[in-house]
Amino acid sequence: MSKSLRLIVVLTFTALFSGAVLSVLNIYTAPRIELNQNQTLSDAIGQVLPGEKACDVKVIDGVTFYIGRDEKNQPIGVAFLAEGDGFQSRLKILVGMDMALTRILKIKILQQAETPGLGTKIENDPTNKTDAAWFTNQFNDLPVAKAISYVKNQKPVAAESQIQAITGATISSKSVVEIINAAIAKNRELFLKKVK
Amino acid sequence: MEEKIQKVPAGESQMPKVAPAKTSESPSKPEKRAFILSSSPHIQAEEDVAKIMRAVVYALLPTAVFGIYFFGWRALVMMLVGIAAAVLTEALLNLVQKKPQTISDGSAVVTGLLLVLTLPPSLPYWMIIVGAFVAIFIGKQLFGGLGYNIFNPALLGRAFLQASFPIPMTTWTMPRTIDAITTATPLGSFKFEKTLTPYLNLFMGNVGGCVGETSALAIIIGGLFLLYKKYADWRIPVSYLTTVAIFGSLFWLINPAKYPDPIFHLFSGGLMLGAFFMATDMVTTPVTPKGSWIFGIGAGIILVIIRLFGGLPEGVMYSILLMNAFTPLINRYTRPKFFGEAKHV
Amino acid sequence: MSLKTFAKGVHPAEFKSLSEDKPIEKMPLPSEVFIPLQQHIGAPCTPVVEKGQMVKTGQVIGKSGGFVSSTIHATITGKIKTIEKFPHPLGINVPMVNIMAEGEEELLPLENLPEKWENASREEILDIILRAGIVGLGGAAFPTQVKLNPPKGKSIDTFIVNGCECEPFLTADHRMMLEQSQELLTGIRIIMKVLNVKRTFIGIEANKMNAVDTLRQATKSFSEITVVPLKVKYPQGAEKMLIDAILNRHVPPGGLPLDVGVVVQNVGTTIAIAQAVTAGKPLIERVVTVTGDAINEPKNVLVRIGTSFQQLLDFCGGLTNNAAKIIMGGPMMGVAQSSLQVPVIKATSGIVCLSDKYTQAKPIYPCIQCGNCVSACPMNLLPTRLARYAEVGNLIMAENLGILNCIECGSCAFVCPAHIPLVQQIRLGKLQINELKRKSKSI
Amino acid sequence: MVKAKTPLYREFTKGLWRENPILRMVLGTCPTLAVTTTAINGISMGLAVLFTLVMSSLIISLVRKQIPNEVRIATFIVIIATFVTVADRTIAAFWPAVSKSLGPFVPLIVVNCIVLARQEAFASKNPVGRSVLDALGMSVGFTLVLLILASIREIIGSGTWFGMQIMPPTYTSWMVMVLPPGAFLMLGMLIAFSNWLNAKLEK
Repeated sequence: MSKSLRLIVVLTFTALFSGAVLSVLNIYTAPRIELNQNQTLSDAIGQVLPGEKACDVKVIDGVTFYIGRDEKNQPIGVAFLAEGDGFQSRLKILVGMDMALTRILKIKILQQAETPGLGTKIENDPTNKTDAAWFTNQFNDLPVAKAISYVKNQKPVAAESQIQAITGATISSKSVVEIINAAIAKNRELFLKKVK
Repeated sequence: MEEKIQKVPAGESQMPKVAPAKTSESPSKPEKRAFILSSSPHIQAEEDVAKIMRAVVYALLPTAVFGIYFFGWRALVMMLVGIAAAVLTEALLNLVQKKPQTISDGSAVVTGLLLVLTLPPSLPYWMIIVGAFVAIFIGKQLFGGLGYNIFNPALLGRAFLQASFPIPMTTWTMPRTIDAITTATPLGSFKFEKTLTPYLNLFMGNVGGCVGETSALAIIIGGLFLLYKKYADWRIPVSYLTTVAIFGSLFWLINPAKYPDPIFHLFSGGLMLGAFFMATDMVTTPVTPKGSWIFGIGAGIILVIIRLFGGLPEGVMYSILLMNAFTPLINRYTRPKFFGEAKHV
Repeated sequence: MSLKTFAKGVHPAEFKSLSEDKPIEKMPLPSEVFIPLQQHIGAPCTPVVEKGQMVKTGQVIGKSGGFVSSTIHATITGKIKTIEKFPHPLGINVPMVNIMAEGEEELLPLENLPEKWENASREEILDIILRAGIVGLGGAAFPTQVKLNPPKGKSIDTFIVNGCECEPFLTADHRMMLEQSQELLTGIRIIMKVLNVKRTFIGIEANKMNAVDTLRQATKSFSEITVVPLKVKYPQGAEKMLIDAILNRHVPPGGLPLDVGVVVQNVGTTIAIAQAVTAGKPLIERVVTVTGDAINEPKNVLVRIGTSFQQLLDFCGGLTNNAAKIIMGGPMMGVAQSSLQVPVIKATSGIVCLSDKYTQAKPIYPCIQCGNCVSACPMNLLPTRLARYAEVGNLIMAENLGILNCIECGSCAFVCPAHIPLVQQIRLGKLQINELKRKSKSI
Repeated sequence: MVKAKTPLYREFTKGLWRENPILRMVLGTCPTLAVTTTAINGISMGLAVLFTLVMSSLIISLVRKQIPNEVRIATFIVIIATFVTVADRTIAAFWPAVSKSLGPFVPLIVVNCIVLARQEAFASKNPVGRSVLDALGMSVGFTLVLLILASIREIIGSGTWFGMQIMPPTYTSWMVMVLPPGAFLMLGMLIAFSNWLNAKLEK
């Protein structure tokens, strides 16, 4: 066997071996991975739209809206993804709102890599023993007729669309508020015009 | 010339040594005395590292007194804790490494005091001890001790605390309040709430902030004393503050609503303390005059960028630490031209 | 009007009041002298006398050993006891002629002097200077006839008399300017003739304003001679600094004053030239400032070369009990002595006796990068870096940073708050580099 | 070529201490620094490397005589990449939470120098048994250091260990430990400590 032929043969076999292993792997793992991802999303939608049993997906001008329906198939709210830059990472927030987009039902942080122990409190605050998700919970049933604002060192007034910023993570808190405000402002018009 | 050198072999004569009196070749009534041999020069200016360190402590006294006035006796205890922790750490490390004791040079006292002056007045004592330990251990002794460290030890200790305990490190109390009402620093309230603090308060120090950073007046008094004694290079505070003022007003002129004015820049936060006491730390700043200008200008630009565009309200610490890292490079590229190198006839 | 000066430098306390008002005293002849056969930079002299021989003052005992060399004379009348190695104030033992005083003191003047120096040729005068054994008396001891004879192609336009005496304590030049202004003037005129220059500056630090006035008076009728008071700053008397201060010319690194068209001579040297050329007096004696806080009677003394320090100090009342350090030269660049048996040589500008008050060992700290040395170095070097590189043996970096430009003035070590022996470390580095260069040349 | 005289158990133990990839050879510092914020991350990463390294060493040692010198690196990389992908996809399929927190660092095992270095330096020159033992030793050594580093960082930085609260509730977390500077600091300290210990042991 000539030298170059041998090189080709060996590399081919290696590639074939690799391809075979990966094909088999894919058969077993791909469905599960897809399932995991869908599960994550549908779990999240279920969380931000309490009482959701089924969900329609509507794409309007490139924005995906998830319209949740209850067991009577009545629409109970709409969820969409709000995305933007946080303090040091990209934030992806799923926002659940009523159908008129005047009130937030619930929000959920899908992705963040903020400063561990500080910015990460937007998702999970282990120092708060009673409610680790106190930050996102502030958005529960928050009226958003006007833009959300944040306050520091004082009690927020929910009726005034205020929330409390996290001490030491003002930028992350501010980012969440701004991302949500921007997404609502943009989507409200889009959604109300096209859907109703 | 050569003979001169052979007389005092270098290395041996670090310390003046006593030479034996010559006897054999004495032609007439030999003087039976031993004289000290050492290399020239035989007289020295009355300067001393320990003396410089003492002067820095004296220069910090007004700032410390204002700190105690505004933040109460707790501030004094904090200073004592910080100094004690820094000195003890150095003594202990020397002991463990079996090195000669170096605490008498006074640099640990300066580091401990400076560290506390940059800390919030409500910080727990044990965190001060941690900060002082890190400042001395990682900031200084790991590099080989005084003179070999790259970064300002006090700032390094503070950076460690800031990274470790971000919440206590950003919790401020109102000056002259008994039960520590939390407040925001002028920079913080500008950055997050867009409110300005009255200039007089900024200047006197009657605002929220670190123990020794609030009163521009006290710092300037001490700083001028240091400059007068020539224990700080005047070029650094001048270039640092001027750059901040110019660069800051540039943005202010572009958009006065969004960016603060230069006076606010100058007198808020830790800039004064940083400019007079941190950026002038001899060990970690350039030795050449041109280098000092570059250091100050660089730190000023970094500071304004952090304050206006960064996530943090304050950037003095990082602006100086970053420039510390550049100091060896600056030294290398700002070597003065040899006498006669540039200009001949 | 602000006084002329150079950039950087230091300002040590002056201590000149100890002796500046003391007129020059002539010391009685010593009972014996030790005359080193090398007292100048360059080739040593070859002895032309023998043990046991009788010599008269001014008799040549050592002949020039090369182009860069000088002449050595007997400085007292007497009998040569021995020619052996004895301790020299610059260290190591060197061959010396030991003369015991004997018989009537008698001075042999130089021969073949011109009737009037104004009519003598340049070569004649240079020859007299060589035969008179005149070398730079400021401390460098460079043979003067060589310095006054620049190589072809170098044009000299200015002569500068160095009357700065910037070293603390020393006052010999100061006294000479006051007391021997006429001889100084004659010396200047002789040198101007030799160099064929049209202008002369006399640079004097402003702490000697009486000397400035005296010399201004003396040179009133010579428009080409200007007396320039200079700012009191060390090392104002270093040639390169002096030229910078007066003419604003910078001698290039590795260069000599003649590269910028200047010749500098010390006050004492200029006077010695006048005495040799007009009176035939060889260089057998010089003015030495004996001063310091550890000598009982600080004085300016005219003393024969070869007199031992011991005899000279005894003439000045002897040392106090707390004397701790004896320095030949000034305290900034002088050399500490271990013994008082060493003789006064042509380069001995002063003997500074310091008490233990000045010699307490100061703690040496690590360098804190304060930059004081950088602000002090008149040669614009980075002394702390040079010393560090020399210490760790990184000679390449040391040379790149210009270690060879160092004039060892001591300004850096003077201001160093960490008391690092900068000059010593730099000197060692220079020595090693020169050693390497010599080796690579010889291969 | 083959160090026949070395006892078999030595092939395993050398990776634990004497030739420990992190402490003594300072290899693979990228995942070491990046993922050791929690003990669970550290050990997951270690196990992923263990799987990749052992499998790659096994295969490469088996076919070592067939691989021509000219394409050996390419072959190694393909084989390593295969097993890295297997590990990555498996974690993604069965432990999505771990997969999320390890982020891109599992796929990056491909370029982890420890894995490639063992193939080049050992598996391609030694019989299967020794190669697998070597791979096991190296990856166990790697995992152990990761676990130690991650445990220290998690305990000091978050007050927890494998997610369990182990510090008293009053404990203030040292945030710096879970940040990159803390990683550098602790790794430096660990290496310094191991050097010190090594010097002591050798005496």
